[in-house]
Amino acid sequence: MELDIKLDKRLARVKLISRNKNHVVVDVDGFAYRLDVHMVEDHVYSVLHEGKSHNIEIIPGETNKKYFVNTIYKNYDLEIVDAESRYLQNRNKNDLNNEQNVISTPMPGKIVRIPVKVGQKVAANDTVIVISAMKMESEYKAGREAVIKKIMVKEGDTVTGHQPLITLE
Amino acid sequence: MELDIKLDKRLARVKLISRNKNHVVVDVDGFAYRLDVHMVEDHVYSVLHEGKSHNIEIIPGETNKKYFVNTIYKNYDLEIVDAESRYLQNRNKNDLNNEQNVISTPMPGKIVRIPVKVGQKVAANDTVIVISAMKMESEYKAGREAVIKKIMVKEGDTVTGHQPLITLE
Amino acid sequence: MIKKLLVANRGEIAIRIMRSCREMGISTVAVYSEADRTSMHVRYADEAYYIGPSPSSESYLKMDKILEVAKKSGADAIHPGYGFLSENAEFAKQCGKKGIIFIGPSPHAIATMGDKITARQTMINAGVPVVPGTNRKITTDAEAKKVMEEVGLPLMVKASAGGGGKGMRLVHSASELLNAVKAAQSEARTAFGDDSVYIEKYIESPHHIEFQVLGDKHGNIIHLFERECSIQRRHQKVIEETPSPILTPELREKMGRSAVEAARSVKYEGTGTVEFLVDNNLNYYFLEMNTRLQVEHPITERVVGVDLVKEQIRVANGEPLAYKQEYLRQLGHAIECRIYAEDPDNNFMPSPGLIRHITEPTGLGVRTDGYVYKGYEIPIYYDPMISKLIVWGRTRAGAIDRMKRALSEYKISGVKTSIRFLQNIMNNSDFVDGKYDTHFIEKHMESLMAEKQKCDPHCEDIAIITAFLDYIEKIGKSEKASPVTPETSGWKQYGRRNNLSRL
Amino acid sequence: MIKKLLVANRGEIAIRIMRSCREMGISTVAVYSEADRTSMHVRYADEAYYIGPSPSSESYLKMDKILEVAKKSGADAIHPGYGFLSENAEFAKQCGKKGIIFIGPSPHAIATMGDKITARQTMINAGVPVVPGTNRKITTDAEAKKVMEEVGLPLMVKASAGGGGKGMRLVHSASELLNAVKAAQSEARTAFGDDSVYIEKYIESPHHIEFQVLGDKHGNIIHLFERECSIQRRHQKVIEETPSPILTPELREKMGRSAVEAARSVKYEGTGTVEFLVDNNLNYYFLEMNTRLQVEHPITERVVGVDLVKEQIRVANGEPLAYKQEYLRQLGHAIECRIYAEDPDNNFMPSPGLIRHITEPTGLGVRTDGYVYKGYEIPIYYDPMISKLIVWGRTRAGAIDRMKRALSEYKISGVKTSIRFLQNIMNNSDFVDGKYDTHFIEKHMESLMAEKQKCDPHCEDIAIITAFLDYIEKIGKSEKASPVTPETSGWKQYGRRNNLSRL
Repeated sequence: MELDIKLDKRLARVKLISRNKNHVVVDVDGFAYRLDVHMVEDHVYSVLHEGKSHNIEIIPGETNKKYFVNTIYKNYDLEIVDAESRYLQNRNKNDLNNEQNVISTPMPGKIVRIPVKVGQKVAANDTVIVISAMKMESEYKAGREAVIKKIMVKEGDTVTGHQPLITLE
Repeated sequence: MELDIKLDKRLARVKLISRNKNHVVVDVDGFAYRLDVHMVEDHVYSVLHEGKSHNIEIIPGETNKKYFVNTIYKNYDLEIVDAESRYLQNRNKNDLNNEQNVISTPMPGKIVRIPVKVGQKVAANDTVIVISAMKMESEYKAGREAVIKKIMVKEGDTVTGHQPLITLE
Repeated sequence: MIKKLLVANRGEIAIRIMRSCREMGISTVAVYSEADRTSMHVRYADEAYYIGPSPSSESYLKMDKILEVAKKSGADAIHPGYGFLSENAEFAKQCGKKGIIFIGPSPHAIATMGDKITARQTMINAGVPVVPGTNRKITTDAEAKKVMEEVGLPLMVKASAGGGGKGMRLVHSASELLNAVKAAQSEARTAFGDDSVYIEKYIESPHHIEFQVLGDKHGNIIHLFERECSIQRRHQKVIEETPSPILTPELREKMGRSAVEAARSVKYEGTGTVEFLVDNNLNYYFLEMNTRLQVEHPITERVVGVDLVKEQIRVANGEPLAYKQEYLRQLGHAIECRIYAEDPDNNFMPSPGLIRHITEPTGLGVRTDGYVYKGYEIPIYYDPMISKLIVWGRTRAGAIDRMKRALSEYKISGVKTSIRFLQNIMNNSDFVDGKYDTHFIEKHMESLMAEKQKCDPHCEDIAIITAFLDYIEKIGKSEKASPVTPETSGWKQYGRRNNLSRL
Repeated sequence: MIKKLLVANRGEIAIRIMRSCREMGISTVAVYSEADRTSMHVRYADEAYYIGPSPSSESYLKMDKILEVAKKSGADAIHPGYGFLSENAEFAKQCGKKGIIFIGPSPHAIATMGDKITARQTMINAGVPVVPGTNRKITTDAEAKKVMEEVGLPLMVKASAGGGGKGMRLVHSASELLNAVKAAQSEARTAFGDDSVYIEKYIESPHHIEFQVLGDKHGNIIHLFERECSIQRRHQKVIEETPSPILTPELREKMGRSAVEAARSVKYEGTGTVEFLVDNNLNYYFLEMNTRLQVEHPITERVVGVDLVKEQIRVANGEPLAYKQEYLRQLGHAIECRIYAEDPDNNFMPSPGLIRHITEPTGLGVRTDGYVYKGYEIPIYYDPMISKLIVWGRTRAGAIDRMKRALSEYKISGVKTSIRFLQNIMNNSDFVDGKYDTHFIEKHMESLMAEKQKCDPHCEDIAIITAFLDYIEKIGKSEKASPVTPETSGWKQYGRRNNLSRL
């Protein structure tokens, strides 16, 4: 088993060399690790490596291949990169501009105001939507001059994180 | 939906009258309850009944139909009694003597000593097996005069709870 | 004697209040909004009643609805916690009218302290030092200019009804004055429906130090020493400690007396907090009085050894104070960190969501006051505070060591939290030396945001491997790929075991 | 200066020690047996090494293996915790030989106190009162009879090497004497490989009260007051508190001086505990000295305000004591309950197994020292203690109220626990009045086993309904059966949400 794995911006090549129950030997970019790995709680692993005790949390992300990884020092975004995801990535390159045309929010919240209408022309930095969460309002602005193409939500709606809200043209 | 449910020694008849999302009306032995029920954690329910807030833990038991139920005041053994379990119960009645012939332990542990052999005659209260757990040894005794029929474990074995250890004849 | 108490609040403070009730044998009534049915305060209470939709304005701020529940459930008293209706004089009055004990001071005390101009005048009459400035509402340009000449520059224009940093303007030069007054008035009108503003001297590098006071119905008022609350971000407290690293015994005694005078001027009953600004020369000025239990009350509880909620209830029952000023001592040092669901890397944007996993620190000298649990979804409607972490040490250095240990044990996943940011504050040398004022976070922001501890050379690789193993297990390729095939998949034993129907 | 410390123990005490190390910036090394790979002390430590199969005799008692790990990992010191090798003079000696600091007293102090006949003689020489009896090993029948005549009946025959109630016989009448001596000798030979026994007067209705002592390498020895440990079941402590409800200030001072003398007689270094029996007339007698950290040390930490593990490490570093006797005070009252995995309804049979769910109490005045977590399987090989629950209150009554509150919040499922039994003790009027001796549990067993709190009329039905709903949801019959079909199954929203791959 051999996979490419993206950790934040780093791309690593990972290969399973051997496994005997909880003892594994795995190669990362040419360096072989002998580890003793136990899942101790939901999503939490205890890993021993040359005596050092590591606690690593592997939280499922948006897709089957995405994770949030927490070590004691740092949190990472991690993605498994296989043939399928490479294909999708290539395909998406063409849609990249499209993605920049979608305004979405990283956090769940409630739509407070939408000061624009479909077909309206907006300048760069114009506020197009205001979302409130936890007593704080955040304004989302257009990244460039554009025309409002579609508004998928209305004032008062509750939205989840990463949900597309408005598309620009 | 209507079921018989055994709570410790009590047998109750339970019927679902209506349900609207988390709001249910359920009849227990002729008394109708309107409840607001939410599973808040694995196996833990928050139930509101006429303003009273109940926290009830429903732990899966040995079979699909058995539970351990914890309320703030008391712990119960609970069993769903349906046609299938009634049939099994009837069938088991014939095996009842058999069940008394099996010596098992309620707790996991390690077999310390088996002072008897297959074919050996034992008197009531003779120790047939000694099991240790957590620095404490427990002796299990024959309930009556009998002959040792089968010994399923050996000294040094680790056993789980409720595992049959020795059968008598 | 109060037998049943309704807590008109949610989150950690509702549970904290119910804990003291349970210890006193008082039964508890929770109220909850739509978003809060599965919130811990509903589960913790003896009774719980629905009061309305999720926005506070339709639930936790609905006086009539809450009073109706109090009547229906037979509660003798209402504890408002902090925030929501806790400093609403009208609500206190309504409680009185319905024959329900409001756990807090009189409506008069709330109203007096709620209006800053009135509070300033009351303090001046009581002989408590206030920040130089005017005690009247500014109505004309001429008046504004006259006050400016008296107090000098820089100065602050402040809304009388203000709070939370709203309706405030800092004026550095004379030319900014009139615009600042107009802007503050306009903001105050929008935010509070009252455009009264006044002018105060701007205190540079101030320390925010507050005194806990406690009064009874018999005219006894004591203080329980200070809390240093200068570690703030945008006027929100982040870390509090007691004793203050800058107070001398003499100043402590003097400020304590002023705090008691401030409380006495409004015949204060129950727990309250007198906030002061202290400048670099250790001059102190009355800032405002909070007529309720304060978020950071636990650090006082720890070093003075009292249960402030129990004292509130005893006072409300008409009992005289059990403590005399001369017997109270501060023993050791306590620090509180507020743990927020927010993303420090993303401009501290709030981070509501589902708690995937939580491990709270415990052991010697550690207290957590929280309310979330594994599987709980933090709603978008309320304050982002998840919990308060309070530690005690015999010395300040010992308390900082313990706080670092406790923060390192605190694991919350599913939402972003401020834990790492707090760790960086604990490691900041100015903080460790006790040399800070309210500009601390602003001043050190860059270094507080930086990654402080590094993965050792291998720890990043090990994180990658663990995810790799999780993934191949998930897609079921682990056994096939492995030359040595185990009978059972080892590292997921845990998950499998938990799925067994057999216990 | 100790930089890296190996903890030769497991469970709660290993973690408790590592917490203090982390606060002191000392890195920690765990050792673990086969059964303990997923135990919390392995997860908490900076490093962890396997030392052998699950039985203690093949792992936690293996001196050579543990010393080898200490060498390999570069640890400067070993903390033995309690139990296992903590009172093994040979191990302390071996550490010294390998140049590793043993956190504890000298091998001489351990050996002297480990042999009860030697300890008795040492105490008599130091002027510390001991239970009347002989100070020599009983070798002949004539000698046994002679001692019986001197001390009178009833009397106790005790093994010199004894501990944990083994090798002890109570003698009521002269005719039982010789058989009792033989039985005790035989039991002692089997249990300890040493058949030395001696005879003591039997103290009726005794209180078990112990004093915490602390000594340094410079000859300073202080005591940190008493712990009342009379709530015992079969010689095992169940609940401890401090201050003792029966001690007077005069007696406390006198016993404290005796405790310090006892420690001084063996040039004691580090933390130790001098156990006394106190009779109904408040006469006190030296019972034994435990030359290690005691399970119940946290109640002393709370009322005296010290971290005993840190003091152990400081003493081992050669630092003089930071405390002087005359400045130490007991502030308030602390109680500890030991939470065991055992089934009180089934003759307190141990209950190892998988932790399905755990919620630990927290908030003001509550400390838990534990080690289990959700999904952890308590092994069959070791002590059944899950955790210690320690509370503090300004008064004894306040501490009892808080303990009741904390016990009511403590939820552990999957294994049986002693929590309800402890609740019944807290509600027992003799306990509440502080009127108890070591016979308390025996005397009240019937009422302590009884169900104290009842379900209200409906609560049993509601439990039935909840299981009913869980079952019909499980078998998927809920929607069909319901006249009003919801779009989503409401009450299981939690479970479903957690299974989503999308966060």
